Amino acid sequence: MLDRLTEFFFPKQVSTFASDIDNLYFFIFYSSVALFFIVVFGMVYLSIKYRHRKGEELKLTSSKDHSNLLESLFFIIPLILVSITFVWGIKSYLQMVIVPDDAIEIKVTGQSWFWTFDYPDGGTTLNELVVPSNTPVKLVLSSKDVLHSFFIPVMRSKMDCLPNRYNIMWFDATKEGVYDIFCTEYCGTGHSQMGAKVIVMKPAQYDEWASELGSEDDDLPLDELGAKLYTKKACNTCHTLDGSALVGPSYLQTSQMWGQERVFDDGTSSVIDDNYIRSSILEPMTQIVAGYQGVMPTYQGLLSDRELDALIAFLKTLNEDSQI
Amino acid sequence: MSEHHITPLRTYLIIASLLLFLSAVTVWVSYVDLGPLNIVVAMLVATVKASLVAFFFMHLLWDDKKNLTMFLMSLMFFGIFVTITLLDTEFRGDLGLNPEVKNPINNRASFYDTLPLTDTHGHPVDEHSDDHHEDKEHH
Amino acid sequence: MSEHKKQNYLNHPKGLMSWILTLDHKRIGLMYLFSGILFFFLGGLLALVMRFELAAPGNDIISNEVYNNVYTLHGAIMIFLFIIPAIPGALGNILLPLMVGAKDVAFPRLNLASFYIYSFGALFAMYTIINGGVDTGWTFYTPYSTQSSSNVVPMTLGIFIIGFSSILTGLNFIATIHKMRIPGLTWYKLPLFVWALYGTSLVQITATPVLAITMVLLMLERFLGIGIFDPALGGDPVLYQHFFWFYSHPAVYIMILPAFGIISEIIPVHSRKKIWGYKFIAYSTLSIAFIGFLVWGHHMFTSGQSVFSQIVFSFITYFVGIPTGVKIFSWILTMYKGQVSFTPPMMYALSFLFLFTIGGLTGIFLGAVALDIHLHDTYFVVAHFHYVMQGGTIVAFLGGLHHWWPKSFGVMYNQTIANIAALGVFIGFNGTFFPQFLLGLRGMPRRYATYDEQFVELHSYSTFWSGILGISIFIAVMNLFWSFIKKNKVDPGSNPWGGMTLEWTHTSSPPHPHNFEEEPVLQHGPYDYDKVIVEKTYKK
Amino acid sequence: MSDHNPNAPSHLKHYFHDVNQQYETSKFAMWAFILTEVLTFAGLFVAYIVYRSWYPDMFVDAHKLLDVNKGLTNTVVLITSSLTMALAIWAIQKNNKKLSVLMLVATFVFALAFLGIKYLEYSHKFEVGQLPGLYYSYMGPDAAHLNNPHIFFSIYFIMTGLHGLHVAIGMGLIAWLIYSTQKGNLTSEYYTPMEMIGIFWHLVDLIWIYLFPLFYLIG
Repeated sequence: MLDRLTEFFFPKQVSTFASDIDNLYFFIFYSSVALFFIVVFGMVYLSIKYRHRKGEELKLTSSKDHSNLLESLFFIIPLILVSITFVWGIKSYLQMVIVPDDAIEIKVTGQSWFWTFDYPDGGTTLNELVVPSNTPVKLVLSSKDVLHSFFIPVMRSKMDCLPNRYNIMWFDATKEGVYDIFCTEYCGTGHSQMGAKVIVMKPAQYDEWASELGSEDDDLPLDELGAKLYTKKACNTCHTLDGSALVGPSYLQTSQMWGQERVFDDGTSSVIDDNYIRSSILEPMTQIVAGYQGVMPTYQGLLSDRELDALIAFLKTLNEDSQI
Repeated sequence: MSEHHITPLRTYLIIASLLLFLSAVTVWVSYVDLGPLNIVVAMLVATVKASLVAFFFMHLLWDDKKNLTMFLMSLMFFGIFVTITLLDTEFRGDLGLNPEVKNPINNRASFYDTLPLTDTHGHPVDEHSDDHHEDKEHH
Repeated sequence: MSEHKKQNYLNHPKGLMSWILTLDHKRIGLMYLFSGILFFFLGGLLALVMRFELAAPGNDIISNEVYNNVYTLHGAIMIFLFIIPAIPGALGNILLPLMVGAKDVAFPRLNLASFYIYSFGALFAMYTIINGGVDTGWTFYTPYSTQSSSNVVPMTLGIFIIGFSSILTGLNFIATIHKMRIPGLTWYKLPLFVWALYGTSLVQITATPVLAITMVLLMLERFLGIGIFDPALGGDPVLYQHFFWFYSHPAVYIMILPAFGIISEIIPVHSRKKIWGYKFIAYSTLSIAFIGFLVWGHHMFTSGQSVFSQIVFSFITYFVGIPTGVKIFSWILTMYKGQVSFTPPMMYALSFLFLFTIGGLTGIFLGAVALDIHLHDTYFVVAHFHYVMQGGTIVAFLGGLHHWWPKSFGVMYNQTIANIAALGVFIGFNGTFFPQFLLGLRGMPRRYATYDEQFVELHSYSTFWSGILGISIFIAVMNLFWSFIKKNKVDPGSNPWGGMTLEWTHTSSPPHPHNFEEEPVLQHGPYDYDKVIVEKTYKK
Repeated sequence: MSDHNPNAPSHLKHYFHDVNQQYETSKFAMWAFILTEVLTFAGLFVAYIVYRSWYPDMFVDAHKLLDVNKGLTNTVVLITSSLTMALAIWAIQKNNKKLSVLMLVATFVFALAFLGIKYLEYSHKFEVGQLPGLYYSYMGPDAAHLNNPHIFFSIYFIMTGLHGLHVAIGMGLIAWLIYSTQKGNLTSEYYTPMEMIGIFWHLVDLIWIYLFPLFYLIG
């Protein structure tokens, strides 16, 4: 019965300490429900039993206003329940703080509205954390601009990402699958879109994936790779393909104005061509299009040259598709 | 009619001279290098001076004890705020587990890299220029 | 005597100027009451806009930026413009001098000054709304609040000014309670509402200065880049959180202690029974006020604090729950062997007990660090603090309004409509916020304008019931104002519920401009229902 | 309504029983206000302590840029102004109006001297570039190696600035005191305002007693 209840209350238990936390939750839950029924039953019973019957005139009520036994009970029972909760809470908290030594270390960086993950052997992914199952994974969290918070509901763990300091979080995933990651510290306009996925693979699969992390897209043609990068590198969070402006200008509009002048917010302007796209991806702050906020983070080091060409090729294809 | 306690003039003068003397003491002690003890001694002397002012100049000694409790309460809450905040800031990355948590990422503010070196009067000093001494004669 | 009898604080000094420059604590209380209710409705409106936006995933009514402004303003207005200033300001000002037998508060001019400082600060908040809102969350966490281009400075300046108003009110109440009691009214004969106001005022004068200095430092951070809170300049955002929550956790006790006081007044009067464990309730008020200063770190369990401080905060947090538990059990046992009449104030008091118990117990979940790491900044926390703030403080405030309305205005409202509205508030509230516990457990983060498909069902329930809740609260308040209209004016007499504290037994309703004809002499304790029979002057 | 008994002294408010209750209430409320002042400065002292523990050597080196002599003279000036304030109250208790006004004027002058010295210190810092936050530009030989010295000067300017503001407010109150004592409103019967402002002034001195060693004498 307990596990049916767990499904109802909690997301899946994937990390090793998830079940321990759920049991702690149910311990507090059942003792609270018990206390709650005592309160509600006592309230309803007493107020109905001693209600002022119709026509009964006012009388002197009892002067019983304290009983040392009951008072000590009100004090001791909650005290016992609360101290058990505290000890259990701290025991499982220490489990979550002490990181096993053989953990794989992945660096997680939160930026305005997407996550980047740097793997031990050099590869980088955006919005996709790939981890092997049944091996401890240690995440070293930091942020590039404002506070973010890295939350994986199925692992029951969450830690803030601070711009000036590293924070540590670890988990040991037991079940393979794709699960949600949320940002839970308010970080601006795109806070609701700052989700990501954690993909738990078998260790063998993980090693194979990690080894060809850098080169898996060599055979893909440029514009196809660009289309894949459009979602993988979280460009879709701020730039749309259907012409409507979101946080940034729409890619369709950019590709339709290919070769024409585009005016920036400081009055200067430049022709839309390969170099303009390249420099606005690597140093977005230097060329903010008029009417838009300058919030785009730099992709310096997050995109290889081949990926930049792929994005530019993909942009050009938008113009041809729309004319057909 | 007013039965408020009138502090004799002598008390005021003694307390004032004590305060001045203690100020001199605390300055003199600061020149003696006692290492970490310096700050402790400075705070002790300051607390003695502060309590002199509070008890005599502010009449806490002869006033209704409620005022004294109010003043001590303020010091208590100040103490609570300091100690519990330091529980966090001093013990970060504790249990020796996560050294990364202790050290900051980029501690020095970025605008320092662009600041030119200056002389003790705050005028920028260009190391490579030779008219170094002229700056001094300007003022 | 008869001409004299008609003279009361509402009609005696006539003319607008007599209201604007009034020194009468009762009139200042009314001014707080009406401005408080105004801001309450404004905040409530913003809440309904949020709820209808969240009915379905995706931005269907408002965009992300607008949603961020709406939820920030909802939080800031409800907390800084309604709950903290208005409840102690309104009920406290009207009742405190009456309950201690004084003619007025210790410093009437300071009292009026504090109301005008409150309205001056509220002007800044209103300017922020007109000028495009502020989108940093009511907590103004740095470094976002130092970088955000929205009106952070006008809002923080407004809050800084409103802080002084609550400091001055706190000073006034402490001086009045200590020094203005009539002879014979010892501390253990004081009504428990006065104890609650004493605890609230102590917390107000001790915690609010730290909010003031935090807001000043935040403004200086934005203007001069002083680098204390901004990480890019060598500062530490977690230190800002320490400063902010050192005020804001005691602030939640500023919000809840007056509500405890109101409930300690309503239940004995409407069950005509001596309060159970008077000393326990009085001392637990003071112990909550004090322990409230030691536990602020449980708002920052996932912010990267040191493990040692998390353990200390979690340990002390559990000791705040114990005195509250003692209070709730004492209120329930007060009804033992009494004559309980289900009047609207009593209905609100009973629903307070129900809702606040849930709110308090869910706090125990959030106190355990291991669980809080999963539940922090999710909808579980949103549900918890709404159960405690709205289910606790606002339900108790509505109960207090219904309890002292006849005394303050000399008119009786329609009790059946009031009871129905109370039921509507109770059901609507549970419907709105209970699903949010489940949302939080399943990992729905806070402050999200759009969310995943998996949370739609619970959000739609919550939105549906929030409409019911909004309507019921509107009906409850309009029903009270309805009692002003000429044709249904009913004279409740000076003691409609048969209360035994000074404001019931020794003043007419509405009270005389100087409260008492001559200084009252204390004949019995505040809840001596076992010694004296006090007639109810209002027969339904 | 006979609460306005004719023989009550003029300054007794109708909602108080007697003069003593009014005096005790005002003094008690003043001490509650002192509590709020102490806690306002408590926030700044916590910022000082936390940043001193994070940047210990920067604090020690940065404090050498401050002028201890000016700090010491300011301490002496403030202590004497505290003394003259106490003597003013002593004089009015003895109903010696002339001496009381003289002492108040002396307190005012010392306060002015304090602000004057403060002005000198600040102008030197403005000229040299030791300014709070982003305006910091002093990279002299003795400060170029410092790590984020703008934080030290931010805390220095905020704490001494807020303290200076309180000194200025105190001066305004003392000026009002001089005016009303001269006019004869305050006598040995009724001098509560002077005592309240005296308590405020002593608090301002008390805060400086802590500021002086923390900033000037780190050593």
